[in-house]
Amino acid sequence: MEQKELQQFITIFENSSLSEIEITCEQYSLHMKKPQAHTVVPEGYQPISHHAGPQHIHAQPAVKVDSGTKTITSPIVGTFYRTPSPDSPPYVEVGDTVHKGDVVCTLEAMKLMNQLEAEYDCEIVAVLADQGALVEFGQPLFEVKPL
Amino acid sequence: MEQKELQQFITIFENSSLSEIEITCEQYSLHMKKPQAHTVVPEGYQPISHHAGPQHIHAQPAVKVDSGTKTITSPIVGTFYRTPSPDSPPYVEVGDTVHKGDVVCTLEAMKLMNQLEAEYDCEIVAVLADQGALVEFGQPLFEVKPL
Amino acid sequence: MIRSLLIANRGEIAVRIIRTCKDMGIRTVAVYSQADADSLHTRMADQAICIGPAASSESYLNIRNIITAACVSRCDAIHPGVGFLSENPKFAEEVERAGLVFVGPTARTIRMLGDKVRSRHSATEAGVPVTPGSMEAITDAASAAELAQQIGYPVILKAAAGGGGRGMRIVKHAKELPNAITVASREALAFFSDGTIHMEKYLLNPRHVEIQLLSDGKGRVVHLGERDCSVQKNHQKLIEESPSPIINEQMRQQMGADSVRLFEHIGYRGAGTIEFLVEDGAYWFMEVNARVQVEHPVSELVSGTDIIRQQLLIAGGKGLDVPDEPLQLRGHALECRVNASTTGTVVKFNPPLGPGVRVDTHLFQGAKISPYYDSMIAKVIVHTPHRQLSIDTMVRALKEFVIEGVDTNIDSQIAILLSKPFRSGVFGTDLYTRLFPDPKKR
Amino acid sequence: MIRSLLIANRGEIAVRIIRTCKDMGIRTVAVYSQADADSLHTRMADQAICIGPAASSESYLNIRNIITAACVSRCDAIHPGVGFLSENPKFAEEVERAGLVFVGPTARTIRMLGDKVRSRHSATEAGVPVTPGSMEAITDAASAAELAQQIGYPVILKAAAGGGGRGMRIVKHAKELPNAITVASREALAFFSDGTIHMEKYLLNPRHVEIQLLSDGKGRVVHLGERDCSVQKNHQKLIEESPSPIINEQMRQQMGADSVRLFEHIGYRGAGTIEFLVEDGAYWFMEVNARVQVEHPVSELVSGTDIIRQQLLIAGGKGLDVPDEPLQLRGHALECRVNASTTGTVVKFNPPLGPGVRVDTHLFQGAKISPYYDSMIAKVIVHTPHRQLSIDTMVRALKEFVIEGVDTNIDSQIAILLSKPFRSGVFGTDLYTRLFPDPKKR
Repeated sequence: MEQKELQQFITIFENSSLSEIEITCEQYSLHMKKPQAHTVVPEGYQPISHHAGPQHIHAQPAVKVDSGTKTITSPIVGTFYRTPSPDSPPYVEVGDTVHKGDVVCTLEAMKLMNQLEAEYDCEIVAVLADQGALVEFGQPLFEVKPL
Repeated sequence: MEQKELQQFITIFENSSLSEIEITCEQYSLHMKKPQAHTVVPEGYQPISHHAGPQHIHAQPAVKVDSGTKTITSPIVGTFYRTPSPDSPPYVEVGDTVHKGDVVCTLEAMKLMNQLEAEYDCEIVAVLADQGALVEFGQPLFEVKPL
Repeated sequence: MIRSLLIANRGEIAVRIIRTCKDMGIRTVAVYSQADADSLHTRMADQAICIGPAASSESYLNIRNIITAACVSRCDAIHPGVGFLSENPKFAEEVERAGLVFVGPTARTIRMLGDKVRSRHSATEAGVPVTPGSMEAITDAASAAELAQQIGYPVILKAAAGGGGRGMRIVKHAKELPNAITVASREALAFFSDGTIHMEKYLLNPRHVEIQLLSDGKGRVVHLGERDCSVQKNHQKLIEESPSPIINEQMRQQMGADSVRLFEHIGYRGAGTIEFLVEDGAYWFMEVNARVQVEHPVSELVSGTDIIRQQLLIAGGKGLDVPDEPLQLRGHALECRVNASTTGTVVKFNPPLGPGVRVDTHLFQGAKISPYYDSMIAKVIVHTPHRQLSIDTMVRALKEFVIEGVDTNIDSQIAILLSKPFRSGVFGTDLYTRLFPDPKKR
Repeated sequence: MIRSLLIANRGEIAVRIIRTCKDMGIRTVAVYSQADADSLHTRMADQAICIGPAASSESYLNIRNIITAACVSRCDAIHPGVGFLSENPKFAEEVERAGLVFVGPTARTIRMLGDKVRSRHSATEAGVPVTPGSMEAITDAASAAELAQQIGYPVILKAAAGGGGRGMRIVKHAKELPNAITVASREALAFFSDGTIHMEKYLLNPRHVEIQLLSDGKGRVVHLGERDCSVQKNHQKLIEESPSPIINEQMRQQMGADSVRLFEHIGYRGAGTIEFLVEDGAYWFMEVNARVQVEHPVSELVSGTDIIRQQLLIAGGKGLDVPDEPLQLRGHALECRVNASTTGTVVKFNPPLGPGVRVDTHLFQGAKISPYYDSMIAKVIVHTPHRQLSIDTMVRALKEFVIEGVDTNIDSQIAILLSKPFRSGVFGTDLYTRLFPDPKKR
């Protein structure tokens, strides 16, 4: 890495809103950090330092502010199915328009098949959960664009 | 990495607002960090929160930078006496000029009377310990002005 | 054998259960409400599943979500902890119906013991003394008045399905009785969906003493001695100890034998506690807690037994791991509950350490104390050769304990420990009120 | 009776002694070097006095400053802790000359036991087996060669005044002997100002087992069972446990009785340990540690006894507080030493908590690990019903332990605990070398 290059990188970093940066190339790796603004963040407990962490699947905020889309989240703990039965087509596909009351998926809980209905007219932008996966309370299942 | 290159890198880093930098190349790895101006001092243990704290008498720094005076500190743990015996006048008073080798006080330790001598010519500016008091190792006993 | 356990609880008890699971090589699945996403039990478990919003009724009491979480995460068993669903027979039933092991007694046992009238019947059948009074539900004011006359005022009315002071009324004079019956019954109906009440002799200032038991459910029952839980504030236990300073060896033997006989009689399975009231050298059966209790660590220390481990061994069909000879109890153990009196974030946390001290807690630097759940944030337990030393060691430990960011009851706990009546060992359940009289009531 | 105690030590042992003093209502005075001004023992004590600069030789080994500090701060007694001045007979003498109580044996006892040849004589007089070999100092190469022939190679040469591997030489063949004597003697002279050496049979892979004793100095001696300290790295103990997995009840009884007899014979006062080597079902006296030891907590847990408290009771003339009947040992206790391998500031510190776990440490968030002193920064001790459970509980505790800012040996301790030979209980003092062979020596 050349002097000039480094100076440029630092200037770029200084003018950014980042607090830290790490660059790794075949030739070099670069790690930069800005002094902290003085917040004393109380550090959390991390008791399992020698161990793989727990498999957290945190529920995401229900509204994505940046794109105008919303998410449909799971109201229960269950197993997520896109299809009414193994050999059926999915209730909905990306790009589909669904109306209020249309079933979008099945959530199995204690052998009961709970059909989740759309609460408003919308377009399916993305499917966020995997077929047959465990979904938690509050977990985003679909990204949708309200109509 | 060459000296000149390193010097340049250091100068660049010093002139930047960064607090830390790490560079790794095939030839070398470099990690720089600035002393933190606003160090987030990790807060200490205060186990006796419901209780009077311990009676700490911390040794003071030996040189008072602001006034050009110095301190004579205790080289041992002992009891501080300004006088050679109960009915004698003090070895030294504020304003006295003492010469190298003059006794300035007695420090009693294990029934031995240790006479502390001045290590250089000086004027006594202040007496910092009380008659008969416990003095710790390194505790300031006199503030003096070297002559 | 249990290989994978879902812990249907939160806070210190969930953390405590997870620790024993780690010792036993059992995989753990935590469940949490959205308010507990960053809490210690969700961090320590091998897997953590969100089961609902902050309100307990929709999360930690949500039977369907909890059981589904256990099934989907391939658990063999569910430990209910204390509180929440731990004494809910319907939950125990649903857990077993889903093909999972419920770590606790059978639903039938829980249901029977939850009914105060039926549990008193069982005690009497097993030859365990019960407080003088009604063995039957109160049906009409006239027969109730007759009964009260017989056992002598004051009497206490209690909800058959109740607990925690709800549906309770102390009656000092005959003329107050009819109205008290109406009110207590209505309150019982409101809180427990069951208006059944019964009547007992009211003891003015009894000691609260309980026997810890373990039963393999196949006929083997052992007791781990007694706990004295007489230091209470509004019926909430604050300080517990074992052995009790007012129980002599003869009474201990007798209470222990009575308790073992009752558990044998009802075919109890798992860990459980029989609560007694003690006054003037006599004791009376009060109720059975069909679960592990908050204060179980004091018995663990004097008996050298991990009660959670025994629960899991029993539930896994491995029976008890306690020696055949009568269990030796050693020394004296004392527990202080540390409760938060405000909510907020813990900005500094230094637990007491060193000889004789155990701390069970879900706190850490950065932990959030939310208003949704129980205010207990830590238990400090000490174990020493004798009571006076336990008290002094507890004072040392509590003074070492640093919790900043929320207010706690540590200072008032120290005041109790240092008080003359507590140190003497001679006091009743009114100790707290005597030490901290409510100025408004003066 | 001791009302005010100066602790002539630092680190975890100073903190541990202060805690017991608080439990006993004894005022504490800490001493500290300038490097330790902010350390935990200076913060926890009621008073703290700076006794010198960082170097131990001018602070923690500065007899005059320590005794003066005790006198001026009006202490009754001095506890030397472990290491530093704890086995220095001159210090014990000076403490008593200053009118203070030395918490430990008499200077005469310390001096006698510090001489390996004299202490072996005492053991033989008391009928305690010693390793075959020299009972006398080696005077010339010719008689040494004869003796070596008699006891059989390999033999080991040891400094009479020594310890910690210095002045030691293992001799495998007769031809190496003369040179080894010269070198060992010169090394002994350099390190201990005493060139006296003696010879013993060298055991190839023995176990290191020791008996913990308490004696009131008036004829009453009790033992608290044995500790197995066979897991060592360069003669430094890493893991200790009680009971030992290779000692049966008969051997325990015999070693205990032998140890008690030796302490009675020499009129020992205070807490002390007799170290033995064990191989093929036989044991041999090695030496007496005339002080409390780092690994004392494992004996505290199995015996239910606070050894520091007993030391203070004995030193204060109150005798032992242990029951008259033979002491019951309960369960299994295991200790892991946590050592720092780098220096620096501890930026994050979360000790393990919960059932069965005790932590003795001087660490806290912000503590500085300086290069001047011992690298041990914490001890984790667990107590459970049996060895396998102790190992699993220790693994859980070590995995919970968060120390950031300095490197530690926690990972290698976990590796030892999980290793097959350690779990089997069948291994010798070479375990560490077998698990972590030095690549350079291959």
